[in-house]
Amino acid sequence: MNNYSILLLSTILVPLVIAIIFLGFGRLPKGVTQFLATVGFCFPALGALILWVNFRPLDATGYDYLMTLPTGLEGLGITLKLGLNGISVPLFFLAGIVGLASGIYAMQSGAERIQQYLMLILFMQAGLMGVFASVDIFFFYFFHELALIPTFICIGVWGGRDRHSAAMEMTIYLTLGAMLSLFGLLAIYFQSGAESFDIISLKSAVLNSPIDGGAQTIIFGLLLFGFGILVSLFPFHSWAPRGYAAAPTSVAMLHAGVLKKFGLYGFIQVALPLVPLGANHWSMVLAWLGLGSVLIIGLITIAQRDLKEMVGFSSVMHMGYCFLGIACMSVLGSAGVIITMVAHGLTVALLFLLGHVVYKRTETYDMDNMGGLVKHTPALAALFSAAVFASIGLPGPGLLNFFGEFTVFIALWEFSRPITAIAVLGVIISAIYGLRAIGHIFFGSPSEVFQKHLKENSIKDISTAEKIPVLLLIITLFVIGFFPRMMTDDMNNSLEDNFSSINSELKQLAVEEAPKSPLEVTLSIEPSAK
Amino acid sequence: MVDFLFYLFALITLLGAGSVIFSNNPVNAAMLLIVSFVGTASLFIMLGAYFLAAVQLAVYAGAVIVIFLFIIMLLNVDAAKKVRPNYITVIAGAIAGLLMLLGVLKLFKRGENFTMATLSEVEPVGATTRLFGEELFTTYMLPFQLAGILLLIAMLGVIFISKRTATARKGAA
Amino acid sequence: MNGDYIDTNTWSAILPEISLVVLALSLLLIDMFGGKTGKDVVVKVAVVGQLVLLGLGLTLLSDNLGFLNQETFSGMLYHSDFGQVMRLFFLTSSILTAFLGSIFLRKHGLPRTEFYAILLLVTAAIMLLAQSNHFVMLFVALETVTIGFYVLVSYNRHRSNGLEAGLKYLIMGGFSTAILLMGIVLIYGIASAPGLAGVSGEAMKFSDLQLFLGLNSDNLIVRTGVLMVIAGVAFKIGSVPFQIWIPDVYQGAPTPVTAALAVTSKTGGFAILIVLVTGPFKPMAELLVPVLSVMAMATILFGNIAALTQRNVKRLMGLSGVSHTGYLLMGVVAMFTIPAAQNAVVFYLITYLLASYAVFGVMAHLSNAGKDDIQELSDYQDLLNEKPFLSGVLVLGLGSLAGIPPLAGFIGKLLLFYAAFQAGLYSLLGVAIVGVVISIYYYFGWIKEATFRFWKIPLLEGDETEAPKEWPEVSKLSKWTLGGLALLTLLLGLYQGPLSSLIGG
Amino acid sequence: MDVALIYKLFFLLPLVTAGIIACFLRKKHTLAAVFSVVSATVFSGLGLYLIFASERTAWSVSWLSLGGSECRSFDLHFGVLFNDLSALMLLVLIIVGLLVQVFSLGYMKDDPSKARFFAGLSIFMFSMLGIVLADNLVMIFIFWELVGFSSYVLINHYFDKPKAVAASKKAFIVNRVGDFGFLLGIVFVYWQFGTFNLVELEAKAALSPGLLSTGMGLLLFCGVLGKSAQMPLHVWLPDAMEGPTPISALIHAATMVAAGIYFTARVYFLMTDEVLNVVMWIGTITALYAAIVAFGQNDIKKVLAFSTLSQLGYMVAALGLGQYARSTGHGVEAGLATGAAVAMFHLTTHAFFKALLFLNSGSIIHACHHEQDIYKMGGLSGKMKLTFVTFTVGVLAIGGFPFLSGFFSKDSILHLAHMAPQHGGSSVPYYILLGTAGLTGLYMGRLYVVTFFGKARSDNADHAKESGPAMVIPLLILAVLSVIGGYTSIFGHGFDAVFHSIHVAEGSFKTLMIITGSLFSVGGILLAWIIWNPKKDTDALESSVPVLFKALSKQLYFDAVYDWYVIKIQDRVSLILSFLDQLFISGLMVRGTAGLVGVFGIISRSMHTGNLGGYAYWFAIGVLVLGAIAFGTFKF
Amino acid sequence: MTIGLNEFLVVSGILFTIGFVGILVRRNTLIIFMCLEMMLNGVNLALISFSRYNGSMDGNLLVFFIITVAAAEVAVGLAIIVALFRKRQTVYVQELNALKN
Repeated sequence: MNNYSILLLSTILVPLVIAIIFLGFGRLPKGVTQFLATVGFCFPALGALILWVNFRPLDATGYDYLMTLPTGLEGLGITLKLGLNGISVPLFFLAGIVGLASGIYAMQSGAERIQQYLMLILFMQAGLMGVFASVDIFFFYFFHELALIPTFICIGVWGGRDRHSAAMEMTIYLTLGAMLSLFGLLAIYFQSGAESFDIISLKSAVLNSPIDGGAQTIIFGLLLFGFGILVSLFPFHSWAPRGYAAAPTSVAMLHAGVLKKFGLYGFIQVALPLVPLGANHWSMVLAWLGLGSVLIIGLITIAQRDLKEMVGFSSVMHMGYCFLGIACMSVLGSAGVIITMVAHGLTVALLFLLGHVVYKRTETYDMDNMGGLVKHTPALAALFSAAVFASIGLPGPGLLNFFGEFTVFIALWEFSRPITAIAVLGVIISAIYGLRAIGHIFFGSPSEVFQKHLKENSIKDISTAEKIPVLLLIITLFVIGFFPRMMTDDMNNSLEDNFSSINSELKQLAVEEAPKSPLEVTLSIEPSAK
Repeated sequence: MVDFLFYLFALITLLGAGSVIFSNNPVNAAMLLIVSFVGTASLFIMLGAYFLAAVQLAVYAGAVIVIFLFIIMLLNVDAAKKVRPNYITVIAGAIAGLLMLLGVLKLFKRGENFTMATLSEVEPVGATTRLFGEELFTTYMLPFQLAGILLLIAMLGVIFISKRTATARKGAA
Repeated sequence: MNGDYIDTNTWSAILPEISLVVLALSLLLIDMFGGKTGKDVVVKVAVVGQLVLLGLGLTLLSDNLGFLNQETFSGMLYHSDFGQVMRLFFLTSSILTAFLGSIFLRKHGLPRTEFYAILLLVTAAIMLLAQSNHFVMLFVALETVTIGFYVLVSYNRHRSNGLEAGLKYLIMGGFSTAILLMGIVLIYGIASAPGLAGVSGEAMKFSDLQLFLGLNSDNLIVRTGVLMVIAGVAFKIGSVPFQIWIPDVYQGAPTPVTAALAVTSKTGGFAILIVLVTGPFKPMAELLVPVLSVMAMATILFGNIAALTQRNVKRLMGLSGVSHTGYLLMGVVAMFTIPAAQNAVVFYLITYLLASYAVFGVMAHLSNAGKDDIQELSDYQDLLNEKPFLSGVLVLGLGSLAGIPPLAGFIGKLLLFYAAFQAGLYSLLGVAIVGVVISIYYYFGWIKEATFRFWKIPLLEGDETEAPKEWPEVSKLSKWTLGGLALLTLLLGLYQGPLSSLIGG
Repeated sequence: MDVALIYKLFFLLPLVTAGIIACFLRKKHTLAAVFSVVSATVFSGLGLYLIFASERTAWSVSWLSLGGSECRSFDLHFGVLFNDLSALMLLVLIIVGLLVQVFSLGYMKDDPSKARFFAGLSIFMFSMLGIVLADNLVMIFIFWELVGFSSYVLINHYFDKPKAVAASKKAFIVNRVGDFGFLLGIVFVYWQFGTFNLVELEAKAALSPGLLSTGMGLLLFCGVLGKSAQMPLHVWLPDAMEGPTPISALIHAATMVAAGIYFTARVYFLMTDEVLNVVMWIGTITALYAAIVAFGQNDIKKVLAFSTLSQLGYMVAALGLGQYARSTGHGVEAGLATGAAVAMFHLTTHAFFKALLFLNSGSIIHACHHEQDIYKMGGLSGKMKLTFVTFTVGVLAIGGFPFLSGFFSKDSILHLAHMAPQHGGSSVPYYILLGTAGLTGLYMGRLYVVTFFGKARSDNADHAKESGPAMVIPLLILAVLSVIGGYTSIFGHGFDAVFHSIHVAEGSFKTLMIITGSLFSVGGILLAWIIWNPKKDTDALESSVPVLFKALSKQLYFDAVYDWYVIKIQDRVSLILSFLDQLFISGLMVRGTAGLVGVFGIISRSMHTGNLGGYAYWFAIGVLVLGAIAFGTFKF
Repeated sequence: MTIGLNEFLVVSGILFTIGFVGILVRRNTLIIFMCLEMMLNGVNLALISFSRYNGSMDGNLLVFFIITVAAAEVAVGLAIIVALFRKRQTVYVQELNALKN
């Protein structure tokens, strides 16, 4: 526990404390609010950056900055144990940077009761930092909830169209998911027979005596549906587009960009290493559901006319790639998933942000009522197109997205060739709806509704204040895209550690039982070059 | 002889009780209840609980039923008012009662659970008033005191609730 | 009475109860002779006196003057740790009830003295109940509490609703009392029957009963008796199928009494239940575990589903309280296999107390003397605009009841689920998930009513402006008390250190 | 001079240029244009240095590395493989690129958003450079996508023209369709060979040919279908003519569309004979189809576009025909495979004369105030002397007039086709290609005659005058190149690996070719003069056989089919799916469950009747049930 | 001389049952009350017979307490009934259902 650990802790505490200040003290003067909020948003981002730069895992656990704080629950094996490993570092940074962007944007959004709004977003921010910083899987869940509750309230209070029902549906749906995953995590703890909830000891416990197969199947099933709901896996996705369509921009950015990644992160960091046999048993289901997300949701996205809903659906679709990557149960697959998570986090935040910037110009999200906007807002058009091209995985703006998807495809080929073939179709689908969106919004001739709107008020190009968060995200995306190794190397090491144990357990299974799940077969297919 | 007395008292008790639930007129019901209570009291005497029998007569047949009658008069609930018994209710109640009865009979049938001894064979263990009192003031001191508190609460409550106006409030005593 | 009897009855062991009774009597005296001023100081005396007692209880009563883990009054009482915790619990809840009363009674122009006197007496009785070690004691204490509540429920005698509630509670209570007594009789009769293994002279004393029931746990009469007793208790805690009275009585009763019913009376029931299942009924596990499990499932589902369509807040609290009974029952079931589960139940009860009194406090503030004191959810619209403090307290309280982190209720549920996991009650857990998810709907519905309106945007559906209604003044005292409750709810969620000893940390 | 440094500079220069223009020079148009041209010049200088003065090298840095012990490692490098083949392609790129930039100075003089245009050009140069130099498949794919992106941007230049917007979108999506296969192919290659690097791949492929498979080759070729606009993915190229003419010259004639050919040549060792067979047929058919459809076009650029298609068909056919040349001793060991070499040869010459033709058409369009219909032109021969001359050269070159560049390259392709039967191939391609050569002469003649002769058919054409030097000089240079481009010796020995594999036709075949060539080119023009008499104001074909003409002008209804698919199939499917999603998932699954619970809620609500009598029954039932349990009637 | 414990118990059980049924079927609160008392009587009878036959004192004492409690209960109950009658002019349960959904 060194100074960096303190820094790690304070990245969580600073926003939390400031949020509590906002909560406790009545109405603060505007200047103070702005200043405190700025601190609250900048500190985690900078801290995350510093922690990433200095990340040097020394011991065998692969974790750095480990620190442990007591809670009242030691008796139950729950301690607040913080730390970062190669998998969580990039996501931790993602949380920081997206939080900063959405925070900046929230500060300039003229929302009523801005102080309470910022308070809630700061709570989210603290929770998000905590999710990826916590080694203890109980707090991993706890911080997620801490970030989730403000989401509901923000949507309900500051949201847009039919926010009440949307918030309600999202709340209930996600609570179900959260409960299921909580039970899964508890079950892991009890089955593993470890002394505490922190993942390091859980891993070692499982390494010594794996959880028995049947239990693993049940546990992974719980996690699959729990996390699946939280990540809007295909049949459980209906909350996502509605919720995002109703959510205020900053909240949509934070949730779709970062918070949603909780489930996938849980799969990779917790589920795969601890219950590999269960994952093995469910992998085909996972793969087909992921395929459903990619293909069916992709086609549905084409039909969307509402910009926000389109972005929401598209994010569901990209989650599909992640599920496919997880289903592969290989280092490559998981690596691809993490890269995609980071890339998609930045991109979708960007899209929601720019979508709202567009909305401020057009005062509608209906893409049929736009058109020809580029004449008035060339810079906005350029940035928006960049974001869209990034999200459809065009190398260049979306180099990182491309690497992610490509790695997933590579891993997927080993898992199942037909699935790969179908999954790659997503490349075309996303291009179709992406270009459609750009065309409807910026090019062509404005619709008559929009023409009236144009007559009434003059439209300005994207302002500098709006540019700051956008550029923040875009530049991050570019830099990580062009130098991916700065995140992939540490990540790769951690994944290798996880999978060395996983594969040994799977091999064990392969000799013990006759192959019953399709993965057995694909596992036995070694690349013919070897 | 004793058998005859037992069956007699039992018959009185049960008939009284049974006819209570069939009588439409509350006043008759109260009267029949007294009959049933007297029957019970006499069974108490057979069982040698003389003190309790006395209490039973005093408290129930004396106090309680009198209050009942008093209230009935006070409210003069018209006996004429025939409430049509809801047949479904009656049937359901009858079935429930039947099941209960079967249960009770099964429960209390002769068996190894109970002594086969007859009334004369077992000595009445100090159901005498003195022993009763001693027990009450030694072993059962605390419940006894608590019962006092209970009565205090009841008194406070009754006075408070049945006071006519909230304005003219006097002390509870 | 002769001196040699006094020795067996060591009165100092029940000092708190005695002092409560004394306090109650002195209240009556003050009211009698104090004249006009007396009536006003009654409240203060009651609350302050109890606070002093609480202070004492926390300090010198920790080992109950050396009577801890001892039987007193020739086996009528047994002073366990649990009993001590329960004493403090009931004292706290009674203080909070008194506080609510001070708000409510003034609002409705009701006399105070009787309320506080009865409240204190009931508290004393229920404290004894939690420590009773003998069926006679249990019965008398229970009846004292129950009759006290009959009076309190119908305390608002100007309203026919209150009286009707009182009547319903009374008849149902009498019914359940009779059933409970039948159970006691059966147990007593069989336990004192000569010719059976392990019969004892004191067939109603728990410690002896445990031995006896252990020996003939499959005896028909024993089984019936035990289940009848459970039925009697189930009425107190409001578990299916003995929960049906709850909404009506809660709705009719004055708000402070509703709170006391929801917390004090229910906890009293659980206190008995815990004493019984840890004591005499422990050997009956293979009979009770399935029964209680099924009751718990039914209770969770019924409570949540019935609360779903509820618009009247008191009925809503009542039915949601039923669901909480279900969760607690789950913990009780777990206690058969894992004694540590008792800590989870106690902790849950504490969080439930904090959250419920926070919510009821807000309700007491909002209860208006007009319109028969009926509160609908719609009465909470714009609360956040008008009374941000109250709405904050309400949100925290409801959030805790719904079990949302980082509030105490979440930790409470977590501990219960944890215990259930250890006990392997997976089906119960499944039902519990469903219950929690359903409960989110109505709790958030309430929060929605209270908060979501606070930024009116034109395109919101149905924003017709209703007549501005008068909003209550929130006194400093209320601010401190409710604020304290809310804060505790939050802190207990974040850090359980002070209670970690209690919850087996 | 350190090669790695040059490579870095080489990649950075256009990128930085584009960045600077995009960020700082968005408003200062002329400055942007000049800046871009200057940097292009420097770029070309570096390029020429690399091509002629430095030795062929490979250079790479690790880019992304995953896997390792637990699964086969996945190493991606950012690297350069600079051999004769890429040198030749690079030469074409920088020559045409520079000339087009210069030309654009004049052509885009009065364009409102010149800066964006030049930024786009720089981006394109960068991405094309990537394709040319990349040393592994993934990198090729990345830049492959990037050229698609820049072509999207540049086609979209006149974004207030709906057709331009539609065209750019179509181009991008159709290319994506091709890339779908390409991507799969790359993944396939990875799992077969365990590497992306071209050198390692070639070694492994030579070592164990068993790893090659038809599927892999075909998947990779899908990318070529898209990028080089072969049937059936050719539909985007004609529409792409909506972009500015210099773009059509550079991207959609000379370089980008040829990238497919270059790529196939680059990975020729992965192509099995079965694959090459398919390739051959696709090329042949595309060549014929485009040549026929060209007769139905009145838009000068469309005609040129289809001729481009047709020529690309030739190149692809050449690649395919390479399967028969393998056995002739001029195979792999002599450098590039014959088919690939021939295709590259034609690519080079075609780049020159097609760029020339496009730039000519550009100068004509510019002169006629953006009039593109050849039947609104006419009689330009007098007004635009230089353009007329250079255009003539271009027409002759493409027609294969003896001893012009087109002659040699087309000659060698036809020779391959001619030889095919001797190695067990079919002779059909040869005749098709030969016929296509004839058609080429004819439709080019039509274009030539109708555009330059007769009288001006519109006052736009009437007022046309010769363009400025910025436009004319590039024309002249290109004219010269298209004359001498066929003599490989003038390139020096830098490209031996390519050119030595071409055995130019000898003996009787040569004389035959001289005859046919001159016949086709000159005869074509004369025949065109007879058929499409420049005096007439309407197209002869149109007036005589309108049905046929309509079919041709509609490109034999390929577009119609695609539109039908998009509107009738794809959109409807997506609509239906989203409806089902609403109905079943968010409707039945989510709302349904909620509704069900709500129903239970109402039921349980109705149980609280407020009637004590009713409530008592709950107790009764409870007691009886518990009793029954005690009696053992119920078991759990 | 054959009266054993069971006879008494059966009588008490029947008494209890009659009260039980009465509560279920009767609609008059006063009579319901009487039925409650009847059930308690049944319990009392059972207790006394148990303590006689089993020779233990506790039953008798419990009976004493039960009677006390019953009296208090009746007092409170009747008070409530009276007060309620003043408001509603009825003692019939089906008319006392203001509190419901």
